[in-house]
Amino acid sequence: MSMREWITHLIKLLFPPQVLLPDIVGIDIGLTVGAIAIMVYLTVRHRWGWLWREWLTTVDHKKIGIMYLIAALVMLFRGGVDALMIRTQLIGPRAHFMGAQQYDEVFTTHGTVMIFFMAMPMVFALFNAAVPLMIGARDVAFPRLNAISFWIFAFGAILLNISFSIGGSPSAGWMSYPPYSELAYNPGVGENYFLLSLQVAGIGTIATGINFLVTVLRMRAPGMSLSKMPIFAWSALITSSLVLFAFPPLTVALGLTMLDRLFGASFFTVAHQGMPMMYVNLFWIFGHPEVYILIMPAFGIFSEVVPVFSRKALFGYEAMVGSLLAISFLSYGVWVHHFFEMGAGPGVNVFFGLSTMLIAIPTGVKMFNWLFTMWGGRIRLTVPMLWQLAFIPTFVVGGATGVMLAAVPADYQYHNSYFMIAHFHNVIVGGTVFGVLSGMYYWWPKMFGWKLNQRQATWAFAFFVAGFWVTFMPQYFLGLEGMTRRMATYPAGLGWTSLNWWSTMGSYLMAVGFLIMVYNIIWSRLHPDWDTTGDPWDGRTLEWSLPSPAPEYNFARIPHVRSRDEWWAMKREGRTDDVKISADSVQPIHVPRNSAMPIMLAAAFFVGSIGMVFSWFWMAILGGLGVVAALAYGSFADYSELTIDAAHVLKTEAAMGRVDS
Amino acid sequence: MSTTTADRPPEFQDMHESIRIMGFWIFLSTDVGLFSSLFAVYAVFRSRVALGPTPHQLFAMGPVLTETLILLTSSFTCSLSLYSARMNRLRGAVAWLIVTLLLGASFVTLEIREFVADVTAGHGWSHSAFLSGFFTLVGTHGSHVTIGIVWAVMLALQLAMKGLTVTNRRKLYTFALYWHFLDIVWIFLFSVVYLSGMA
Amino acid sequence: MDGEEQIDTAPTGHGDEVEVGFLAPRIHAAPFPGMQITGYVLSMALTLAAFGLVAYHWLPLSSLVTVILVLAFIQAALQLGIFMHLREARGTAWHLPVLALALFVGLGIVGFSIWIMLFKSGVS
Amino acid sequence: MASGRQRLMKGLGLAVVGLSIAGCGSDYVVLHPAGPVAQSELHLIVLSTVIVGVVILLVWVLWAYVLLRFRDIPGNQAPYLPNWRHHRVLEILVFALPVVALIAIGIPTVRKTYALDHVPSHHPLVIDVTSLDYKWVFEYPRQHIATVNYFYMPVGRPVLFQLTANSPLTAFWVPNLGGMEYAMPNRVLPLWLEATRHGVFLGRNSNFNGIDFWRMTFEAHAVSELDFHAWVHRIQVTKPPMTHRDWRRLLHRSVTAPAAFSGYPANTFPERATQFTVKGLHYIPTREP
Ligand code: HEA
Ligand code: HEA
Ligand code: CUA
Ligand SMILES: [Cu+2]
Repeated sequence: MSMREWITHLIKLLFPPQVLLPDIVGIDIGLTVGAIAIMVYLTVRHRWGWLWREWLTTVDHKKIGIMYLIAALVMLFRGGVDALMIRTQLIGPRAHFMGAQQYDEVFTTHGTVMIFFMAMPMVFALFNAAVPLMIGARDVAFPRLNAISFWIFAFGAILLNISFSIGGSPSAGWMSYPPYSELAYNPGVGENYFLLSLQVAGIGTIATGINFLVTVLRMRAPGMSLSKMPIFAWSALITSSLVLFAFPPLTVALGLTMLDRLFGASFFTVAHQGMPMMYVNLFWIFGHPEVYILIMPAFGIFSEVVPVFSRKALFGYEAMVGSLLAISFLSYGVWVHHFFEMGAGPGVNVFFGLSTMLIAIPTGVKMFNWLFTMWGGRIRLTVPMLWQLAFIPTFVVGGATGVMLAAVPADYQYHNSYFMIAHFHNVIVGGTVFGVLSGMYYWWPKMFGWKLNQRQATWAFAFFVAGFWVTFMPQYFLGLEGMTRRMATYPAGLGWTSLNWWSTMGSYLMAVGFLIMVYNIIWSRLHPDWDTTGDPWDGRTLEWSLPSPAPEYNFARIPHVRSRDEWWAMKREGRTDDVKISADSVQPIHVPRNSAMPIMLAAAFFVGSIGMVFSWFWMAILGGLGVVAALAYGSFADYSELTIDAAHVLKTEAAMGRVDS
Repeated sequence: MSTTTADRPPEFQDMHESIRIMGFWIFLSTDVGLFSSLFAVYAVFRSRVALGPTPHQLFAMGPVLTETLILLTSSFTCSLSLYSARMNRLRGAVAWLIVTLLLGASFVTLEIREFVADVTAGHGWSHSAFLSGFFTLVGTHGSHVTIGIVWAVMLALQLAMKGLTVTNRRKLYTFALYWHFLDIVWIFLFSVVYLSGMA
Repeated sequence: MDGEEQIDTAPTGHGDEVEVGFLAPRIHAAPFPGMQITGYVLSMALTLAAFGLVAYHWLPLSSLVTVILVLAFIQAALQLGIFMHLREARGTAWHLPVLALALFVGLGIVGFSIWIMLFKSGVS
Repeated sequence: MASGRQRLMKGLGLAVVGLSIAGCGSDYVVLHPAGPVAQSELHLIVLSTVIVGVVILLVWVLWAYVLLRFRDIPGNQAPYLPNWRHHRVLEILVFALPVVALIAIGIPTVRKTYALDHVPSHHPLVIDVTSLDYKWVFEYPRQHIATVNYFYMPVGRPVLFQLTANSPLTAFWVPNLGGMEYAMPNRVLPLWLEATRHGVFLGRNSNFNGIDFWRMTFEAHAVSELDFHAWVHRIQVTKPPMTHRDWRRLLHRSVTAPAAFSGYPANTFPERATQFTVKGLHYIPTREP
């Protein structure tokens, strides 16, 4: 037996058909057990009150950011386990770790969880953690709405995740094309779960989009004109504007499918002249901007990380901003490249193929500008920078294969094949995931006050990146060998075996990387390396002028911004004392008061959604009334603020050594 | 705590409130996206009538005209409510608001009656893609109006309870934006759906 | 990006606010709601015109729909300008571009969808 | 100009040959075209690969160089330019480079997209294809025969496939012969392919439609014109016609073995798409054969 066969054999021994492999239900049981354990802990330690006051009702963007981060990491684990199950099933021909039905459920959840419940919240975590601080604001524009967004997202995620134990899981793929997703072919409640969880989470996402758009436009510190704004704030602004117009078409696509399924409408059914392709059209009007929603924040993060760890100003700031704008603008006009095969005719295909290719231009400008930023710098190989350095050579491959996909007749051969799977993991993992991980390591000290152990983090990085290449490069070739996506298994003799085997091994390497990352976090928490300076990386933007973590009110004194990279300039010009306050100039500070309304509102949404999923309409109505009640309560209670008095501010700042004497 | 400039509408004098108004505008623009998608669906499905009625057979001029006139008038009374508030006439503001919501309610009632008539005539939305698109587009607008009515009721109560506070002025202002926006959607509805269908 | 330096010293949420008056408000405290009445009359006229065109077949079918749409856009602009105080006060500078973008995207969605769904593939 | 392009095409041709001989085994169906459509698509694939390959290489080299030269290590002699933010020429260059590359990919993309939209023949062989849940039905309207999960086509003659579905959205893909096209309910979409060499080519549904999706394959047999007619004749003589019952059985969600029929009920293939759509999914033929 060759080594390869031997390993395959071993894995098959470890996981006999449909027995041992952690079933999705198993994951749910694990999550439930974990939740119960946490609850027991809270009860024993009498921490419920603390949890409620400090976290569940908080409207502080910093805490909301942390909650987003935790949720995103849990979902990364969940989507990652799905990925491992996919890859294990595909390790060799005719493998039967799962049945076809289960396989369909697994890839559907994998895609849905990763896109909507891992990548999006990860991005929002970093927006929340960093954007208000770097623009010199005390909070986002609508703090309570921010909490509503989070809780709505969280309950949406729960909704999708419980489907596996309660009622049945969706299995029509992450884009859930009709008529397959219609009642005639998909009679269970799984598809309802899919539709409602995305619908609910989508509402929260739109609210976040509005919130950050207004925050960036209206809450900047005096003096920080748009042209002095950090690029990450720019990327938050532009991502938000994409959210605003990408999500409504999704809402419509999902909503109409729901009307078909629950109320007998005829939008995308086969009978009564329904038109399934209209769903596809609407879905991708959303779907394409969505992938840029995922990548723009990563671009923003890299534009912060590169200058800091090259000790050099960003090259071509204006071009960086301009290219973000250009990408977002173009991304509204390319969606047909996901269905060139629908027969819309050469005119349509050529138009959308060329518009797709155009995106390579602004993206290329960004790639080169990062390289030029490093040129003539002094590159420090810290963990955030390592992720950035891995990103460049990786993303350029994924982007370039994207351009190959955009060449219409060529796409006739790539579409729905593993070539396409390879493309998008290449950009999503190599772009978005590398990006948000870079950002996580970068802002971690600011969020938590302690640093992650760099050596462990480097090992995690090495495994993950090596695993990435081993996993996804073979998939390009699988595509050229005619392997299509979503195959529950495949026969031998088509030449797919060894490439698939390597791909599977790669995913195990990524898993090792992820486990080290988790270990890294736990270990570093137990042996904290406190960040006492507030500026562990020798940063350039305003968040590093604050202590880590920042006090509740962020800035005791709002800075007056004079230049781009203001904190860097302060350090160069010896103005760092500007951030200190003097005892006689302290003002009381207003901060928004905690509110139970957001979590109640989201819970009402959840109840209503469960009612819809099972067609228990009394429950749906109950949930709807709950939503109205929560909104009314919020409206009548009026928005309330808490005033932190000057003495308290002074004491807090003094404790951090930030008072001028 | 904000600077007050005398010649600025009261809704904007408080920085928080002015930011909220901007947020509301942004929300309205996402609603533009929502309705555009529904209009796109309707436009594509318009001729897909299967065995059901065509637009020409389904629509009648009378009821649409009535509904339109009612809604336009409510838009006008809504603007009078805001006008009164700016003149610091609380009574007027509340009164015009109530007139607005009554007009809105009669609009919704008429619309529901139309729908019920269609359905009892055997033209339920499951009979063709066109009917599905029609009911959903018009119904989405109608449910927006309904939400607006609930909102107006709460707003009237708050005005009565707390008077013309800065916050209430802002709420009235955003409500007015919402209401006029629905009017704009209706303008496109009767033009694209009804009038083009009857032409 | 330079022009905006003057108008863009935005406030912070809770801090000391820097006041910049741009786009000073036009309407308020007029003793008589003249604007509102004008707007109402105009919108009534436009609406009745559109209905009249259809009811009395005043125009050939080909141009009818176009004319109706033009009337609709005019009326929408009226609503925005007169009733929605589009140009009023602070923040205007931001919601205008966002609305413009919304219009652009909205028209794109409708127009492109119709084009795509024509299925112009023509091998046969 | 023309000769330059010829030379380029020749070079590309060589590259293709090189790839197919040395690069990889015969499993690379996309890289082993058996007809003009796949051939033309392969040209574009190779051309775009070469062009983006150059770009990738450029970025990698620059990346490696920067990384090696500008590390923050003691004694690094490389220049340190903390405020170097702009360079007119460079900025124009990085803008122009992708533009040039995209023009080079874009022009053949446009040409081929239009070219592939027309059957280069007035008398193509017509095959009506219906995808049912987990099987493919091929009907030859001129020859009045029908097959399931396999079909024959003559080498050297364009074939016009008229694709539709009586099932969820599927996609018809024979990588050796050319790229895919959707087969969807309520609509008939045309796709033309041609085989220029003999062989049996594996085709499959490439668009997920349920649990047995991965088993929904078929075989395309490319044979000489003579053999094709012999085959048709054999089917016409030896096989029974498809009955109403047979058709209903095909409509079940199942995977079936290949089969052939001499004749088929009228209207199994929705020539009149409108009629089909009104009745919807479970269309029942009005006439027995
Ligand atoms: C983060 C997410 C992300 C990003 C950033 C991209 C970026 C791009 N994508 Fe990708 N894509 C996806 C996520 C993403 N994609 C997903 C999830 C799918 C499939 C969904 C599904 O079906 O399930 C998909 C599918 C997909 C398709 C459909 C394939 C099919 O279904 O048949 C196409 C086709 O055109 C495409 C093209 C592109 C292009 C041209 C880019 C460009 O933006 C890339 C631009 C970047 C570069 C080009 C690199 C840097 C540039 C230079 C160095 C300059 C010079 C370069 C050249 C001239 C080449 N993508
Ligand atoms: C953000 C988006 C995202 C991300 C990050 C990933 C990450 C990964 N994806 Fe995914 N993928 C999608 C989005 C994403 N994917 C989408 C949208 C689809 C299409 C779905 C559809 O067709 O509908 C898809 C489909 C898809 C397929 C095709 C399935 C098919 O069509 O049949 C495959 C196959 O290899 C795959 C693999 C992987 C792998 C190996 C990773 C890895 O990078 C994962 C790395 C993470 C980990 C490895 C964490 C591991 C967990 C542990 C370490 C825990 C170990 C503990 C125990 C085992 C108890 N993905
Ligand atoms: Cu390449 Cu065979
Ligand atoms: Cu895309």
